[in-house]
Formats: sequence, C-alpha cells, structure tokens
Amino acid sequence: MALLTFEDVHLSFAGVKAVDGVSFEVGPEEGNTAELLAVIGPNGAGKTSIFNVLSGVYRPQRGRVTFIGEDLLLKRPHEIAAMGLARTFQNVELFHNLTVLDNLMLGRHHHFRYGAFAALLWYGRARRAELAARAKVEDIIDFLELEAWRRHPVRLLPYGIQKRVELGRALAMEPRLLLLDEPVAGMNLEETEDMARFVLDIRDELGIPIVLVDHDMGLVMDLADRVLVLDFGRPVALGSPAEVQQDPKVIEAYLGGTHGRTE
Amino acid sequence: MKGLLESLIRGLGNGSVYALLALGFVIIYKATRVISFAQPALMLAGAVAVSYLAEVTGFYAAVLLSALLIAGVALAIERIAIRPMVGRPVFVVAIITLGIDVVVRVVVNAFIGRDVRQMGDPWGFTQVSLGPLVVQSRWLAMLVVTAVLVGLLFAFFRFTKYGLAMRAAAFDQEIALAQGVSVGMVFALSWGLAGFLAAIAGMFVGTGQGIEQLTWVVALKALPAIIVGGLDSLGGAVVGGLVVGVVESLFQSYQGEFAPWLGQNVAVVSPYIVMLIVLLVRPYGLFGTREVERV
Amino acid sequence: MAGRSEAIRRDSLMTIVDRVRERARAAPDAVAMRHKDFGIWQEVTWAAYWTHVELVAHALLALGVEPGDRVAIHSENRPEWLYGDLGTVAVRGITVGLYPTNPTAEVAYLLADSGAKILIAEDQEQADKALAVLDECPDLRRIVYIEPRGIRGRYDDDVLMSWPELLALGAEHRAAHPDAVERRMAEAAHDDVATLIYTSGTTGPPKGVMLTIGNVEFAVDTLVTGGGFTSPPPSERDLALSYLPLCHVAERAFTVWFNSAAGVQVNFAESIDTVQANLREVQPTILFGVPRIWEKVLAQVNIKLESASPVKRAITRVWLRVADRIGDTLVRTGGRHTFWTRLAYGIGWVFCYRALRERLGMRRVRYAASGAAPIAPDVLKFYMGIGIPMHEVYGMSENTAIATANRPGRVRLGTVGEPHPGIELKIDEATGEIMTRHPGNFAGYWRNPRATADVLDADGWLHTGDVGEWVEGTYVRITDRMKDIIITAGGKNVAPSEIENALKASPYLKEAVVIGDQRPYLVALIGIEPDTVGEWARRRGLPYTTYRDLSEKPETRELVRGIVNEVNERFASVEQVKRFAFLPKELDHEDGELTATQKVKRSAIAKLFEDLVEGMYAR
Amino acid sequence: MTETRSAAAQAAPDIPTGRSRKVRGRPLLYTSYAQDMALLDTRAKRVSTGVLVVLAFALAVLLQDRSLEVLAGAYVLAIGAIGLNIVTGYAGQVSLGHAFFVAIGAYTAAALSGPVDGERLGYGVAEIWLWLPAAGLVAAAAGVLVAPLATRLRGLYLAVVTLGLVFLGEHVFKEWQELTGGPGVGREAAIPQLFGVRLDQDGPLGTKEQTLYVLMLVLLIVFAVAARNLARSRIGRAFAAIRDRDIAAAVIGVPLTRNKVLAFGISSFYAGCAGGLLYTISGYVEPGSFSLLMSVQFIAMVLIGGVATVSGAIAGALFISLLQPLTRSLPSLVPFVSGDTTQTPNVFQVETVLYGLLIVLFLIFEPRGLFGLWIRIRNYWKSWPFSY
Repeated sequence: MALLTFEDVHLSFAGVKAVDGVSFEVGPEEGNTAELLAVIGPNGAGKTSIFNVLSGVYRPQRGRVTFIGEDLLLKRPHEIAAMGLARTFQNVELFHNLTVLDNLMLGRHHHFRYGAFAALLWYGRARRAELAARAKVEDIIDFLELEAWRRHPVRLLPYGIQKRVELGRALAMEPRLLLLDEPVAGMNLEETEDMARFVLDIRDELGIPIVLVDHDMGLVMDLADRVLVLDFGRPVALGSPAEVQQDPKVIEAYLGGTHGRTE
Repeated sequence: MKGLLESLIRGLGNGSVYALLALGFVIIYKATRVISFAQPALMLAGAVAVSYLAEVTGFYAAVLLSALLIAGVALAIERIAIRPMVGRPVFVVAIITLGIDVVVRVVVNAFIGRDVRQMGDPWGFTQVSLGPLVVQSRWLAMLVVTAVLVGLLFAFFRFTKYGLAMRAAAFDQEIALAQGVSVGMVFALSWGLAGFLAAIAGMFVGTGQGIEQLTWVVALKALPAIIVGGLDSLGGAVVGGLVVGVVESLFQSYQGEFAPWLGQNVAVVSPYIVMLIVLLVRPYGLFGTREVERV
Repeated sequence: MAGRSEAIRRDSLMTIVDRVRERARAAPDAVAMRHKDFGIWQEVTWAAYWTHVELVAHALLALGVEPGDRVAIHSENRPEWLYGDLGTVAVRGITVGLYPTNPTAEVAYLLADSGAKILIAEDQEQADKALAVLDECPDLRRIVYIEPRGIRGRYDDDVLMSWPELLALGAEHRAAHPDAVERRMAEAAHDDVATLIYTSGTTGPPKGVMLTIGNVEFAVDTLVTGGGFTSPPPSERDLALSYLPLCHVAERAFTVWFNSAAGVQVNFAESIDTVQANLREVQPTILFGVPRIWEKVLAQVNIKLESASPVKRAITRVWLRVADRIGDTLVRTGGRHTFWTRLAYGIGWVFCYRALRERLGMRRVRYAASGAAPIAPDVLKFYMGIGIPMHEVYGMSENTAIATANRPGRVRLGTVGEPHPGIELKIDEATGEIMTRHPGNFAGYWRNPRATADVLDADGWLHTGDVGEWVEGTYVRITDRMKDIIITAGGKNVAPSEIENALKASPYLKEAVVIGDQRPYLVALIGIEPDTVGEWARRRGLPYTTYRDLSEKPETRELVRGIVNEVNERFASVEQVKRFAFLPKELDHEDGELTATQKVKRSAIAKLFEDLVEGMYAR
Repeated sequence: MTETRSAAAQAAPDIPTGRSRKVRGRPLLYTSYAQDMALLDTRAKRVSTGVLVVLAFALAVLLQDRSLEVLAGAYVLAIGAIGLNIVTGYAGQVSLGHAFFVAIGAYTAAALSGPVDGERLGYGVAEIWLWLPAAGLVAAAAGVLVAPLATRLRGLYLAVVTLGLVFLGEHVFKEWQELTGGPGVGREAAIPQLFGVRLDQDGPLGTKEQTLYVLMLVLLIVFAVAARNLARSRIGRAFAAIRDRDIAAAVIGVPLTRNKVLAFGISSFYAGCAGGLLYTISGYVEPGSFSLLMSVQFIAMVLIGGVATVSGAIAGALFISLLQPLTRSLPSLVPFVSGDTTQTPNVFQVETVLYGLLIVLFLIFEPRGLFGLWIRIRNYWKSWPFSY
C-alpha cells in the first residue's frame, strides 16, 4: 500500500481554484528504496497549496488524503507532524530568535514524553530525554554540516544556511515522509549543489521518501524518480522525468510556455 | 415600555460617545495595526481642555479648540513615540501607548485636582420631552453630534484624497506605498483624527456630572465596543459602541429587578460580558475580517 | 650512517608504537587525545588509543601487509589518522600521508609512486579520487573508508572496506593470533622505513622522503624528550591542537611524536570552518603554525580592531604599541623579559593582552613555533609583544625536521635559531648552502637513488638547498633557496624571498612573486589579501563584486603602489621592484599554483601568467 | 544517522571508552552534553551566582527591618513577574490580566488560612505548604479556563480580553464582601505558618521581617530555577516557537492549544502564589489593589527587566519596587515634590509618571530591558578588545 495517497483534491479560495482535481501516490511500492516525487509547475500552479493541504494548514473542499492508512483531512497540523510527515517551507519559516540547536530540538518536540512538572524540575526523565535528544540533533548537525553555526540565532545566518537548518529541523522529526518546498530557491550554484547532495543522501542513506516542489527544471529532472506537472492547479502529467519531458502537454503548458524557466 | 424606550435612548446616547472613542481606536488600528491605549488619556485631556477653555471662549468654541488641541497632542505623540517604532512588533507599540497613557493621565489629573470639575456645558441634566418620553437633552445632543461626525468621517474616507489614501494603506500598506501614499502621513492623520474624536467624546462624558480623575475609565468601554464590532471595521465600531451603550443602559435599568443575584453595579462590567460572549462565537468580532495566514 | 644504526641493539629501540603501548599500560585512563564530534569533545584514553592501534595492526596483518609495505592515509586530521599511522608502523609497514587537498591526478601519482597496498580514505570525496585512478595503481588492494556517508549502500566495489569492518577484521585476527602484532613489533629494526613524506615539489614532481624508525627516534630524542623546542620539555599537562596536514613532517612531529613521546594531549578540531572557535575552546599550550597562519591571525586582529568601537580601538592601539616596544626589547634580549617589560606587560595584561590572547585561543600558549617557510620578523615581534613566546624553527623532511631552532630565552629575530645540540651543521663557504649531518638525515628518496645522490653526499652531509649565513657566530639566517636566486641581466645576484617577505609583511598582500632572472629589472606578481583589502574597500565605500574586480580597482592599485614604494626604499636600486601586476585569481593547490603546503610554485606561476609578466617588460 | 555515530563503537565493543571530565582552565571545552547543557555552564557563572545568593541571604542580617520588608515584597513581585514573563515573554501571549490571577491567589490563600469563625470566609489552614500550592492551583485553574479564548484569539484581541478580566475581577471582588471585605475595608491576608511556627511574627529565626525575607528569598530562588528549567525544556522551546511563528510551530508538531493552555496555567500558578504571599507582609488585602494599574506594573517589570528572561523579570521587579522608596524620599530632596496626595506634584504622581516613562523609554531605546543592558555590558567586556 502506498505511504501517501492524494486523491482528486479540490481546493479553492474565494472562487480561485488553487488545487483542481490533483491525484498522486508516494511509494514505497515494492522493495524498500525510498522514492523522490517532484511536483513542478509555474508560480501559482498550486504546488505549495498541495503541501498546505498535506500538513493540515488548508482544508480542501473535496478529495481524499491518506497517510499510512489514516485520513489526513481529519487531523490537525501537529497531529499530522506526529504521524511522521515533515516539511520545509518556501520562505524559510524558522524561529528566528532561537539558535540552530533550539530550532532542531523543536523538530523533536513530539518525540518527548515528559510533562510540565518534570520540565520545571529538570530532573530524571526530563534531563535524560533532553540529553538524548541533543545527541540525536547532533547527528543531524553532522549530517548537514552545520557545526559552525550551532549556537547562532538563525536570523543572523545566511539564507542558504537557513534553508539547511530548516531541512535539519524537518529531519529531526524523524519523518516517514519529507515534503520539501522549493529547497534551492534563492540559492547560488554552490549552495544548490550542496542541497542536492543532502537531498539525495536523505533519500538513499536515510531511506526517507521525499516529495519535492520546485520550478527549477534542471534540478528536478536530475533528482526525481517521478515528476508531477501542474498548471493552474490542474495536473498535466505524471511520470518519469524522461516521459514527462517528452509529453506534448507539458511542453505546451510549461516548457514552451511564457513562464517557463531556463535551466 | 416607556421606561424601556427611555433607557434605550440613554443607551444610544452614551453608546454614541463610545462609538466616537471606538472610531478613534479603529482608525489608528487600521492605519498602524496597533490598539492605542492612549485614547483614555486623550479623552480626559479633551474634557479638561474644554472645562478650562469654556471659561474664556465660551463652550462651543472651547469644544472646537480643544478638539484641535488634542488632535495636535496626538500628532505630537505619534511623531515622538510611535513613528520611531515602525516595524517593531505591534505588541511593543501597544505597550508604549499604555505607557503614554499613564504619563499623560497624571499630567491631566494635575489639572483636574481632587474635586469634580464642571464643564460649563449648556445641557447639564436638563430634560426634554419626546412625545411621552422624558429624556436628557445631552443624550440627544450626543446622538446628533455623533451622527453628524460619523457622516462627515465616512464622507472623508470615501471622497477625499487623504481618506482614500488611508483606506488604501489600511488595505495593503505595501501596495499603498508603491502607489505613492506616504505612510507617515497616514499614521499622523490617523492619530490626529483619533485625538479629535477622543476630545469630543471627552466633552460629552464630562457633561452632566462633570469630570474627575476616574472619568478616564469610561474610555475603556470603547475597548469591548471595538472587539464586539471587530478591530478593523469602522462600521463595526459604531455598532459596537451603540450595542455597548444600550446593553449597559439596560443592565442599569433592569438587572437589579430581573437578576439581583449578579450583585450590584453589574452594569459597569456588562460591556465586557457582552464582549466575551461575542468572542466565543466570533473570534474576530461581528464585522472584523479574519486574518489568513500564509506559509 | 647505515653502519651506525646497525650498532644500536634492538632492545634499546623504543618506537612511537612502543611508547603508546607503554602509556596505555601506565596510565590507561588518562586522556591521549580529544576530537570534537557531535558537538562535544570526545575523549580517547591511552587504553582506547592502544586498542585501536592494535586492532588496525591486526587488520593490516590479516590483509597481508608485509614489512616494508606501504599504507597510504588520505584524510583530515583525526584520531583514525593516528590509529592508521601507528598500526602501520606496528606491523613494520610504511605510512604515506596524502594531503586532503591533493587533486585526483596527484593522488594517482602518489599512490602509484609509493606503490601503496592499502589506502585509508577519509570519506566519499577522497575514496572517489582513488577509485577514479584505480587502474594506474596496480598495487592498491584495499580502500578503507572512515566515513560511510555516500559510500555505504551506493558503492558496490570489492576494493572498498569500511572502518568498522577493518576493526572487526582486526578483532577477528587478534582472536586467532593474539600475539601476532607483538611479534611483528619485536622484529622492528632501526633502519626500517617508518614513513614516506612526500616533498611538496615546488620544482619537480613530489619525491618520497624515507624516514626510518631510527630517524624518528632521533627526532623524538632531540626535539621532544630532549627539549629541543620547548623548555621545560612537553608533558602530559600540555595540550595541542592538530589542524595542519599530518603528512607534513612538522605537524607529524607536533601531533604524533609529541603525543606518544611526551604524552601531550592532542585535540582535533571539529571541521575546517571551526578551527578558530575550537582553538578558543582548547586554549592549547603548545602551538605550531606556518607563516601563512600567523599572518592571517594578525590580519584578523587588525580587521576586527578596525571595526571595534572607538574606545576599544584607542585603548587597544595604545597597548599594541606598548606590545611593540616590549617586542623590541624582547628581540634585543633574545626573549627574556626585563623588569620594565614585565611591568608594562603586567599592566597591559589586565587591559588588553589577556583578553586578546583569550580571543585568539592563545591565552595559555607557553610555546609557539613558526616553521616550514620564512616569516616576516614584524609578525613574530607582534606575538612576542602580546606575550606569546614565538620561535622560528627550521628543518626539513630530509633531516626529520632537525636543524635549527630559536630556543626559549635565546630568540634572535630574522634567524632560524641555533643548531640543535649534538648535530653537525655547516654552511658551504663557496655557495653558502646549509648542510646538516646527524642520525636524523633521511635514508634516501623512495625509489629515486639519483635524486638521493644529489642531496646526500658521500660524507653523509645533507645538502638542504637553502642559502644561509651565520649571525653572531651561532645563529643561522636563511637568505634564499638555491634555485630561486635571481641573476639579473646586469649580472647582479638577488634573493627574491627577502623582497617577497618584505612585501607580504603588509596585511593587504597575500602573495608576492618577484621575477627578474635574465631580465633588465625586477617585477612582481601581487595577490591581495581579500579579507583585509575587502574591509579597507568597505570602509572607503568602494563597492566590489569579486576578487578580480577588487584587485582591478584603481584605488587598490594606489594602495599597493604605496606598499611597494615603501618596501623599495629598504632595498638597493637593483633589488627594487620596478613594476607589478595583480594575479587575476586567488592561488590554489587544486589548480596547481600552490603546493599542498601552500607554497607558491614559482615555475608554474611564471608560466601560467606569462602574459602578465611579459606585459610588465613590454614597452 | 545514528549509524554514523555508533559505527566505530559498534564494531569493536571491547574498546575502552573515556569518562567525560572537565579540563581545568578551559571553560568552553565540554566533554559531555550534560556539561554543555547545564544551567550554569561555566565556572564563572557558578561562582558569580553563588556569590549573589550568599550575599542575598547575608542581607537578612545586614539590613534594617524596614529595608528587608521592601526587599521581601520585591521578591514576591519577582515571582509574579516571572509568571507574567512565562505567558507574555516566552509564549508571546499578551496578557493585561495578571492582576486578576494575583487576586485569585491572594484570596484563596487568605480564605484558606483565615480563622474559621472570623468576620470573613476562613478555613483555618495556616500551614504555608498547604495554602501556597492551593493558591497557585486555583489561580492556575482560572488561567486554564481563560486559555481556550487565547487559542482562538490573536495578538491584541487577547490583550483586550485579558484587560476585561481585570475589570470583571475587580467588580466581583468589590461585591463579594464575605470573602474580601469590600472596597475600603478589605480583610486580613494569608497567615504564613510553617509546622506550627508563625513566620510573620518575631520568633526563634529572627524578627518578623528577617523571617519573611528569608522565606521569600528561598521561594524566589525555587520559582526562578523552576522557570529557567521550564524555559530550556521542550515546553519552553514550544512556547518560543509559538511566539515566533505559530503556524510553523504547529506544522512541526507543537500542539498550539495545549501549549497556550499550559502557558496560561503555569503563568497563573506563579501569579497565584505571588498573590498569596504578597499580602502576608502587610497582613492586609484590599480588593481595590487588583486594578489595571497592578497589571501595568507587572508589565513594566517584565519590559523594564527584560522580556523572556528570568533574571530580567527579577531585575525588573527589584527595580520597580525600589523605585517606590526612592520616590517616597523625594520630598526631602526636591522641594517642589510633595508627600501629600492632595498636593501637586506629589510622590504618587511622580511614581506613576516614572512607570509610564520608563516603559516608553526602555521600549524605544533598549527593548531587551535591564537584561539587555547587562548583556550589552557583558558583551562589551567579553568581546574585548574587539567588538564582536
């Protein structure tokens, strides 16, 4: 059974259709290799809206969304997060006054089991849990090469690093599925390459399936196992990068269109 | 029935004063996204100014002069303490206005002194007959003046260049900026208008029984009014003010009779009870717009 | 030399491996090293150190490493480097260190030339380099990778083996042959080659310097336990930060040999980006650096000072001026304080020096050394003035880093100090070449007897290739490399390094290459220091985008012209730089402009930027 | 990821591992997470905090009773200010209703410990370890009841609603004379008794003021440490996340409602305890005390001291409390300021103006308050001889 199913979802704001009958599934099918599904489309194609539906920020008018067999549309954002669905945001949504460490520790919030009383005392279970969480977070710092910034408030960090911290926060949640919203937007070439490397490592080393939203064709075609193309909220094509690139509808709607971007 | 109608008119009269104050709050809120807790002090200052000026210039001229004077004070406050805070969290700015309120009130209190100050208003407690009803003439004055002011205000927002600019800025500051609207001007104008309205309201509050140091509390009734109406709705402010006035008046008249178990003087807090009930149903008030969060 | 080494009996031989084993026995729980990983300083005790060495050694035996076989290590500094090095020496193998910055082509050359059987590669990046050139290295049988990231699960190559697998193999072998390593260690001979240190190759392809166990032991006796550098000698209470490449002889001495012989606690930085922060955490007592590092730190001090608040700047300026005076006095006295300098320093310590040193991570440094390249005296004086006992030392791979050193209390600025006691050092009267003769002289270049014969004469003298002179009878001053001496078209001999160093003493200049062999006058290729010049430009409101853009600003040219003119005043007319041009890029090891030790490859530069040079002579 | 870390250790389990130990003279060289995450993570902090605490206790014998009384009051206010800081500073929920929760605590404590047959409601439970938690818990319960509103409301809507609480509360307390004695009359406050020993009377431990001073100091330390612990726990981080960006907080798994309720609950617990303790010093509660002015005072403490810091809240409380004796002594220093409330300008007016002005000035010039000033000074020295 698929990890995530997104079935005929319709979402509109004040009559504007943001998502219009989109359906897709995310692995794992056979075997245990994690897959990377890319969702591409021009700005305003409804990519981010799909993520907002998935993480419970928006409620669609129609459609069915299930994750590990449970109906997501009945859940609130934090419950969805606790089920193992982690995401990053198009415009970095970090907690700007907190340090990198605290931001990552926050990703582990739902893994903690101690209560307010233990927190006030900082003894026994609370202390042990915090120390253990720190060790886990340090693994991520190591994985994403964030050592030099550990104690910096994130608002002081360069944009590319902030994006990486946000990815780290999502990883700290130990997700079963990772949603990345334009992970390389606004990055220079070097930062983009770094991020691509991390994304691949997450899929291959950590085995976490990923849904990635972007409009950078080059990156998407390099990384993705499958691609879903959207235009004005409507699905245009779904298939392997090679198939999608050949699809005349895609070429018309996106690649050949006025809002297409050069790679 | 007669009592109820009289009570209603009293409520509408007082409510229209609350509406004036509430309009001040909402105008500032729409322009700056901040609730100015300095309004009570400005209202009190307006009342005190009238009480002093009336001795010199006569009552009506005093009202106009005071309103302009307080508008000027509000402008000065905006320029000195609020403008430098642009871009800071609204909560911080709101607390600054709270601080300003405390300071200004102490200064104004010094002018009031320990005793009640009389306004020299032409109405006092004189009553007029409206058919079978006997009502205080000042309630009618409140209603009429407020109606005129509200009319002028709405016309200002609809038809004048500055009014349109303020509406544009309230709708979307960035777009307004791009259209050449000066945000500084909008800020200043909003404070000036709010100060003007607060002074008129203050004058009305002081009519009848005069003003004393605790009179400022009346201005706080505009807070439930704006919450009930919705923080960002001018119409809501008027409706909210009237609702609060009427509810308060009805409580005054009938609570002792129908619900004595609530204790005495419940009318004083009745606006807050109304506010809580409205908020439980509508978190953004009756006419407020819901903020849509974007991520 | 060979005759002498045979005379020394095995039972008096104490290799660095033996020393670690002894320490593990005597003080198993004491800290041998720390490495910052996962945010905290993880400790390695002597017992753990020894266990790792033993396991690696067993694993190497299991992999069929015979005496004399080469094991290459291609990694940043980390405990595994030491485990690999000592494990190799334990089984009488030869360690070959590769610079982490070595590009693929150089990796191919080094692996093929050394004929390494095993490669310990740090991570995917280094393993990739070796995998790409596997065909050119027929001897290479195994690549052991330390970091599994990106390799595990993705690479399917029998030649690869993970570090845990290596240790597991060692454990298995140890279970089967418990005393195999001990026996191999007991066979160790004085003239076993312990390591190949590849020269940086400013002129030709790198050559492998063979250092024997005897060489290393002599170096350890002279430098470490003999107190050749520090006074009092290093001990278990000392801390060092290991951050320069371990394949360089100097860093090997300060990290591996100081550690095993004297018990100095070695600390490994978390990453390249965090060296400065880690320095502040560790506050080492013994610190070795190359001139480029010391210059960089000084430049950072100046930059930060420029952007400090006016009060701080004024106060610090005053105290740095005082430090300058203290430095002058120390230079005169050879590093010994007088009453007045001690008093001035004491007051300045309260207001400036303590905090400054704390910030630099050098609060507790009791011995600092600069070596591997010439350093400007002004830089040394700065450190001495703020209370960091700084010593220029001299040595090279070919003599196991044993030649001369400025000793505490006997510092002579502008010289590389005095020869170590008990060694022979002479300066050829005809050529001025410095020559050494002692048991630290190397056993020859690996598979290159012709090159060996060029530098090691029949009498056992090592020809260093450095030109020097005696100062005050006992100190050695190095004037230049033999090969670099410029003979101008007018027939005058000019030592370019002196001019270059004078230029590079300016915080604004990073590179200076003086050219003029067979030319009418001297010219220079100049590379600016982007940090300081960038800061200077920012303060003057000059917008710039790239390194190149910055160096092409007319204002920058004016700035540099001023520096060049100032330097020229100190030299005779023929030694003056008449024209200069800017290097269009920052020099780089990977582009072949610098050696792995960041020395300029003169010939390569002259060729790469031929147009620029010709331009300066045109007209 | 966990695999990379344990790889080395896994393979050969018989490799001895080191214990973590502190290295002398290297305050930043942490060898374990426990050291790195300790509340006082450097020797310098441990020493200075220790000295400060010893000094505070020493004051009990060094100062006059009159001064001790002022300080004891300041400590209690500090507990209340820490409470407000939890909900407003850490969790970002603007509350103007703190006085309301303080009042609930004060009356719960007074009623519990009051004499059974007295004029007012009383249950005769004078043991402080009983009525203090009770005061906190009842206030916390009130906080939890209000909180659901907070989860529905944003920003200034919440501020106005909590303001409403104060007015409602004031009204109820004035009317409920059986409990409060009514305006202008009031009632006796909670009686602090510990294992049968009255702490508000001269006794074996010293004078009344000394005993109360030590009691308040001990309690302040306990409450302050607990708040620091809370701040660095999962809950403190969740609060900060909600304050900074609540939608993002929810999406990464922080339940908004539960944490806002928790913030109000804990904050009100602190307020309730402060209320219970505050009037034991004077022995008398008057319902008019719990006005908007009290809320503003607490806000002033938090803002002047420093938002979202415990030491800031304490500093703010001390600052505001010590301002009072200072302004009270003004008439003797500045001739035109009168001590008589009927005169103008009088000390009360000066005091009130000072609150207002200080709030405005701090917010404009040093938004991080006294704590921010301290940080600036500390960083000035720490970054010496540079500026960063």
